[in-house]
Amino acid sequence: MFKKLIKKSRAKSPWIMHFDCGSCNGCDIETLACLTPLYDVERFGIINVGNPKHADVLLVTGTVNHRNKAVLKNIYDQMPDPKAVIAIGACGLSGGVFRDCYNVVGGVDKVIPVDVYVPGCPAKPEAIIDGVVQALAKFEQKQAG
Amino acid sequence: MLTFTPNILKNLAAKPATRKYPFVKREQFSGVRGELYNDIDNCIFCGMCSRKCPTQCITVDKTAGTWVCDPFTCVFCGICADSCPAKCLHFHAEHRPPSVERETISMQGEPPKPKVKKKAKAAPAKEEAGKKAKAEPEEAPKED
Amino acid sequence: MSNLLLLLIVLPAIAGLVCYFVRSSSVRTLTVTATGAVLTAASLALLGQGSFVFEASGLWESLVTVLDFALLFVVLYYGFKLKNLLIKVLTVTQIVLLGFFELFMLDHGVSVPALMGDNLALVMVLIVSIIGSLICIFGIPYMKEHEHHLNLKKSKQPQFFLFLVLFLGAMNGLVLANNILWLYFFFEVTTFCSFMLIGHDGTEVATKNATRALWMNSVGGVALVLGIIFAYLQTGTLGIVEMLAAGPAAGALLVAVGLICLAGFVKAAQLPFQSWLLGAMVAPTPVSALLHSSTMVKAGVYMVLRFSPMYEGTFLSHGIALCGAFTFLACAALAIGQSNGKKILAYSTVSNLGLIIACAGINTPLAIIAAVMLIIFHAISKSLLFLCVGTIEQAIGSRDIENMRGLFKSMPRTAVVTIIGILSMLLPPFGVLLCKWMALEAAADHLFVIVMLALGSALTVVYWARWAGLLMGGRRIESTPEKQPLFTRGPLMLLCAGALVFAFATPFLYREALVPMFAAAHAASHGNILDAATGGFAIYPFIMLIGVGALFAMYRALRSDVRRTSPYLGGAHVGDIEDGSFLGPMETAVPYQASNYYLGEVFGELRLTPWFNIAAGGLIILMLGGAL
Amino acid sequence: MEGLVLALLGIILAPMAGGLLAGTDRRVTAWMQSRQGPPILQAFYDVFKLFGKERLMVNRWQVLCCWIYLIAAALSVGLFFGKADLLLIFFVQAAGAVFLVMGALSVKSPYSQVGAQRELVQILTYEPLLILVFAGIYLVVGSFNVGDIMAYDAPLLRKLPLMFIVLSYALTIKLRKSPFDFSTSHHAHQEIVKGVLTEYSGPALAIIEVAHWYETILILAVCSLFWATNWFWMIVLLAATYFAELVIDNTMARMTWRWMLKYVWSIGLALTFINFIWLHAG
Amino acid sequence: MIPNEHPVTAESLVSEVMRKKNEGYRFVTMSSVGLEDGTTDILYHFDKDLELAHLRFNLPTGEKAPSVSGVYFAALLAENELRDLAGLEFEGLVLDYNGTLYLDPSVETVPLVNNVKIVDKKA
Amino acid sequence: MSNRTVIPFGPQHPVLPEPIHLKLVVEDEIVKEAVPALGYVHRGLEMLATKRDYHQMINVCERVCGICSMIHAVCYSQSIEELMKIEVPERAQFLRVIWSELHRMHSHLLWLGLFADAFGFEALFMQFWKVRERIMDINEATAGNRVIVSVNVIGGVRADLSQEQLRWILDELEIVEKEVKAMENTILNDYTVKSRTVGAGVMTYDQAYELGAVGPTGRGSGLKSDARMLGYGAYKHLDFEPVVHPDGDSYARSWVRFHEVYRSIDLVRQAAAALPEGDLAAKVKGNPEGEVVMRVEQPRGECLYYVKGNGSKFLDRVRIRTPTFANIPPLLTMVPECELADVPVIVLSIDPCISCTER
Ligand code: SF4
Ligand code: SF4
Ligand code: SF4
Ligand code: SF4
Ligand code: SF4
Ligand code: SF4
Ligand code: SF4
Ligand code: SF4
Repeated sequence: MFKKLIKKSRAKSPWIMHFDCGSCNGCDIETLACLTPLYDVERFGIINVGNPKHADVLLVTGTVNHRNKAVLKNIYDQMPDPKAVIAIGACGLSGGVFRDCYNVVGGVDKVIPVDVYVPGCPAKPEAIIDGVVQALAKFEQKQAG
Repeated sequence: MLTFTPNILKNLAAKPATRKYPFVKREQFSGVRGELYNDIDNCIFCGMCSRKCPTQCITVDKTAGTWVCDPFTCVFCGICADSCPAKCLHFHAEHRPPSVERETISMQGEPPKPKVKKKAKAAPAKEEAGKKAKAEPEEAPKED
Repeated sequence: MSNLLLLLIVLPAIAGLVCYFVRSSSVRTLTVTATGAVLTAASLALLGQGSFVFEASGLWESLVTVLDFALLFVVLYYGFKLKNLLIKVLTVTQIVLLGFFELFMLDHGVSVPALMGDNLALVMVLIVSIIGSLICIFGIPYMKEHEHHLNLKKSKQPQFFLFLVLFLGAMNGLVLANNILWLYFFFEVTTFCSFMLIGHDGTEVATKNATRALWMNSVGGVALVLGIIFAYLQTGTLGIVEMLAAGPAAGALLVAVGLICLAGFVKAAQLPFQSWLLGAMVAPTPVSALLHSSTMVKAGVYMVLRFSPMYEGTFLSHGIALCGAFTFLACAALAIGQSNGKKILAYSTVSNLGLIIACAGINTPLAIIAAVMLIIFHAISKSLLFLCVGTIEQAIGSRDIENMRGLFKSMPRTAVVTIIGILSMLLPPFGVLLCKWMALEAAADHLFVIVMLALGSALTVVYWARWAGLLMGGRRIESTPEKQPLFTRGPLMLLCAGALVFAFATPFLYREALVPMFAAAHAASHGNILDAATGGFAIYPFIMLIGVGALFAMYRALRSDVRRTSPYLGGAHVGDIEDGSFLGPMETAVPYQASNYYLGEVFGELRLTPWFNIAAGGLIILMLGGAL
Repeated sequence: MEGLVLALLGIILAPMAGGLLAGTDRRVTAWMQSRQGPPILQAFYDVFKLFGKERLMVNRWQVLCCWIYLIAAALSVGLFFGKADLLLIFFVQAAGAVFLVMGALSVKSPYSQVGAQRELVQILTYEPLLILVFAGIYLVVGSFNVGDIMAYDAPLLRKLPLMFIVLSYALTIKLRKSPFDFSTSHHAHQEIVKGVLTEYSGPALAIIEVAHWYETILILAVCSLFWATNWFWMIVLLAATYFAELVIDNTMARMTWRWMLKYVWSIGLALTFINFIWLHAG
Repeated sequence: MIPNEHPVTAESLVSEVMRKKNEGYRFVTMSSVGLEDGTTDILYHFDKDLELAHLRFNLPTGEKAPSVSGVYFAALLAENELRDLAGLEFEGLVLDYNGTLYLDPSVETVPLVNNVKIVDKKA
Repeated sequence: MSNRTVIPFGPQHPVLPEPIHLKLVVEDEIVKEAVPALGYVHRGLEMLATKRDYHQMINVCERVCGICSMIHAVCYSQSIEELMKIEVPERAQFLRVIWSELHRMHSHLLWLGLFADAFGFEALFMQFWKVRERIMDINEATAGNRVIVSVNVIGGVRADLSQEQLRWILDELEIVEKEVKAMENTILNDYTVKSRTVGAGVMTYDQAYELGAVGPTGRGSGLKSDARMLGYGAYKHLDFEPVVHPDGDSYARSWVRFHEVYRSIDLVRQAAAALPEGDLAAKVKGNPEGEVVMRVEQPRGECLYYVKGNGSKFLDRVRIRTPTFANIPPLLTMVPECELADVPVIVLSIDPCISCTER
């Protein structure tokens, strides 16, 4: 019973944390916009938390550069299981327009495992919402498997 | 103090401004650069898009007749579509849906005429691999 | 009976002399330990016998008078030696007044019982004998270590233990005295002992602070002599019991009582006399522990409490309540600004004594019981805490609480004992808090008193909670168990156990011992109010659930399926997960550093003390003036 | 016996009420911000989810402290419903609050440390106010006992209107609402991250959340004493009070604790004195 | 060549910058551009009432430039940036990040200069 | 034992939308020392000038920052246009102004929201962002993307505004103006807001000038400097007066930005009224050669591009001095001796944009 409740709750209360890994702000503000009245992801029980220890879903925007890759790893490690990672925007997916730059690692999945990729430059709030929904579906899969 | 009260009371009385996405999808504005796709039937494999693309995420193989784009690198700037001489690149207004693994858009088309028709290999096309289309020889790209 | 009294009062003096003259350390250890055991046994036996009144022979009476003058002259000698005018003047005043009183006023024909033991006195004897002895025993290894640090050529321990043990006897005498002149004598002995002990280390600060303690307590002495003379003139008796029998006082007698209370204030280091007790911190820790918990300051509150029936319902009573409450509040505020562990303890002591005195001033049966219980619980917890700080200081070389961060890691046992000690000062189900509860209930009718108590108790929470909190943390390192001598660990453990056991015994103590004792003695008709107000602790088993809950919480905490992680440092943490260091500017690792807020701009000692002293002085003048 | 039953009932029902209230709070707040907001049961989803997460801790003291916080909070609610003594209830509650602080202090994290210090300042601010409110109630009713207070035959609000305002300061602080959400806030965007809660996660965080519900209920229960003569008006009073809290939360910036200490103490004490003198005069 | 620019030398640089300051110019920023011959041009941009003025300083390879952060505090960020991106060193920088302003040790070559290895950053 | 606490403020920190790190040393929450560590957003995109041709570079420059991307593109295009002596059609210049001012508006509204968030006023944050969505809709409907609009090309613009679109924009701006007006009393006069912003992070006129503060940060200290006064693009045809406030504290800076929203609405109206007919873009032939310094006014202040071309389609050097880069030294002097709680307020008061600072 309790297990079922927890499972149900998990899908209804994904707390997100956003980390900017060197983005141009485009994807960040679209992520932030998801919280605001027009998109209001709190409808899905999503809360934007500021601290990896409270987060279920990590939203990463930006190219991942050499200085912040360690930070990204640290943050990921401080999240309690079960957790999911969503990479947002061309930068987070591959480095985007900056992928040839010397300081760009290029893609979140080079540092931590990524569950959902949300393309766009920037990804639209709707796309980000879709991404979170997919991440939740993945939670369920992980539990089943 | 409390100067914001009228605003919140007004909000309380009015309907929330929230758009009910994804349950209700509002109509997109026309001209929005959502998902990029290629009318592969019309593509002449000139490679202009791949040269102009600021992220260099398009690969065009003229001989094999493939057009491959990395949607995870594309920044949806629309330069390719603007510069495409065949005007076969378009954007859906809907954004490209997120995915759970890496993807590429690879499309198999009819390579331009001058070359001898090759057996097109069945590329692992995610997007529907285009039906073989006839490309006009006159529209073959001019090289600098 | 008389043998027991002899044991309690005279034996310590003899034991002290043995320590002084036989310079062997093993004899000293034996003497101190044995004296402690005997005192404990004797005090328990005395308790078993219940209340009594004891007439001493005339010989004793004369002996006390002679010793009294002798002591005053010794003090005068020190006044000259220290070239301190205040001490000289105050002592001469006492000699003159007392001489005049003995020669011209006192009717030597009428004799009063010299000693008596009622419930209050017996409780005090228990505290002095048991807790005092434990502290003395703790002192044995402590002083060895202490002198080791100082590299003394010739041990000064014989002298140290002379006064330490003598102190216990004097305290027992003080609380058992019925003849008020005897009380005065023992009062002076404690003054003198504390002077010697504070100055023990002989450093410049020690001498200075000892001198301050001496002159301030001499002020108390003068007030006491005056009080005695006035009281005698009004009542015609020297017996405390006889005076109390006369019931609530008025007019000049009230002034006399006020003066005696003033003497108590000085002893109890109430504002504005707190500085001597703070200065006493320079002495070795056992001395501080003794002064703060079971002796000296408790003598002060004892006197105020002792005379409480005489000022019941008078303006003086309100004044005393206000003074006490003000000290409670002010010292709690001062403690906030401190990071020196011993100073925090000192301010907390003064603050709690203020609470006791406020209770005495509120002067309802409930308040009086609260006061007595506070004396007991405070003595246990405070002595424990002093011993803890002493132990920690000897181990880490600092008494600054900031240096005790994560102490659990290196000294797990001491840290836990300290935490328990601190919690016993502020949380339910421990006794100190219950007394505070009773005090607040009793004070609810007094607007200013309750406001000050409310603010003060919140301040108290702040300085205790942060100290306890910072001791925690760190992983327990199994490979280096803490080693301590038996005589260090023994008293710590016993006192800690005492704090825990007494917490659980509170309702029993309240219902079975104190209510009948004081409610009856005070005003029997008030008994039912007591039960109504505190629910007679009927609810107590329920709060005890906190204790049970704590056990459960401990069980949860020890369950092992926890993944450890480093603290959150903005993702910049580097190195070991225990370290708490992060990668700062210029690729350098920045070590963890944190600190409590001491709010120097509000709670700074130098800033606040003058104002508090002025206010407290004003209150005392109001209190005495109101009595007129 | 009846007391015991009521107490148990309180302990069981309070978190349910607290969770529902938290959900409603979030919903109404969202409406005030022109958002749709989460489902009413959201608070429960959150807590259940947290219970299902991995235990990730810096040290074991935290676990100890959060459990004691919960137990103390639950007990204080139980004591209230069991009609015990107000001051005692308050002390038990304070014990929990102290453990919350100590848990935060036990971790080598500057955020948690700063949060703990701020929490202490908050305790320092509201504790005396609460004691004074209780003293005010005592002056009117002549008892600290909840049962006696409920039995009093006129609404206390009439005699202690200013003390109700004083209580509402304590309520705002306890609810961690603007302008007093310093030590930890319901929103992530705070300079000290989550303050005292920074280092808690998963089940431990759930425990703290439930304890917070208990505390909310406790202090609302104290509010309800101000109109205990009539169920209807009691509920109206509570609803109005809570709504006022929401309005305040949504129309004020977060202030600083220095400001709070100055402002709340001076206003609180002034109101107390006026109300007490008025009581004496009246 | 940009309008309103003046060449300066290593000796005159600081005093020229000082003069700009005394004339009431606001410091805008510095730019650098590598030249064919391997030397680097450093441009100092100033502004007064929306008029730009520039100083051009040619820094030979391997030499240190004098820092102007003592004159204009704001120059410290620009100089540290050039230290990172173009590998230029400045003498007397008020707060010297020594090549760690932007770059992590894992970036091994000077970004705007081809094939030049970054040497021990922390030294 | 010192009673100091060292706080690693960032790189990941909820108050910072972007990763930077400040080592804060505080004593009783008074900041005694603040040392920044940068490089968490540095990508090194200036170097792409040697790997992408000068047309493609425009899309890179747009992504220096996703907030005022339009204006970066304008500045870059103007640099190239100046090097290559390209005459940009009037209509294109006016359209650039319209989109630029729309960007300024959404940037300021975004900032006002974040600023409200910095002092814990969540409802106000929500309200500003709700209004902002109207501007985002305008962007999306007219330029095809919400944030990075990509309408600039060398020589002009790629997209046009039809008459109905213009009318719709003006109608929307009407609403925006009304809704923003409804918040004026709160952000500028509310007691709690003012007690957090007034006197926080004071910078005098002289300091501002000496440290080279730009944009609203400088104008909040009474510095009457705004690159739009240069009259680049179509600004020379428009009636424009910069918004200035003399106080130099966080309040003054928010006052300036708040009023600039009105000013931008006004500019869009003027531009829409004066929008001439004509081509969208001039033809571009050849490659840029030579050096140029170009300045434009971004929401955060003056932005400067230094571009050097060598006659090939790749550029020798593109150097971008963004406004926040200029505003960081002022910030470093504002933070010490403030309260910890004021750190977010003060940091945000310069409207920092780290992605542009570090590029
Ligand atoms: S994907 Fe585009 S919008 Fe997002 S951060 Fe990268 S460049 Fe900016
Ligand atoms: S025809 Fe268009 S899509 Fe096909 S290669 Fe040429 S530019 Fe690309
Ligand atoms: S996506 Fe393909 S075409 Fe584009 S850069 Fe990568 S390999 Fe080249
Ligand atoms: S939209 Fe832009 S980035 Fe995407 S493929 Fe076309 S040119 Fe390349
Ligand atoms: S180029 Fe023109 S005709 Fe060819 S597919 Fe595209 S739109 Fe159709
Ligand atoms: S003419 Fe040459 S350079 Fe121009 S687009 Fe065609 S192939 Fe490219
Ligand atoms: S965490 Fe709270 S304050 Fe921050 S953006 Fe979200 S809702 Fe607003
Ligand atoms: S200052 Fe920031 S917001 Fe403005 S253009 Fe630069 S990067 Fe963008």
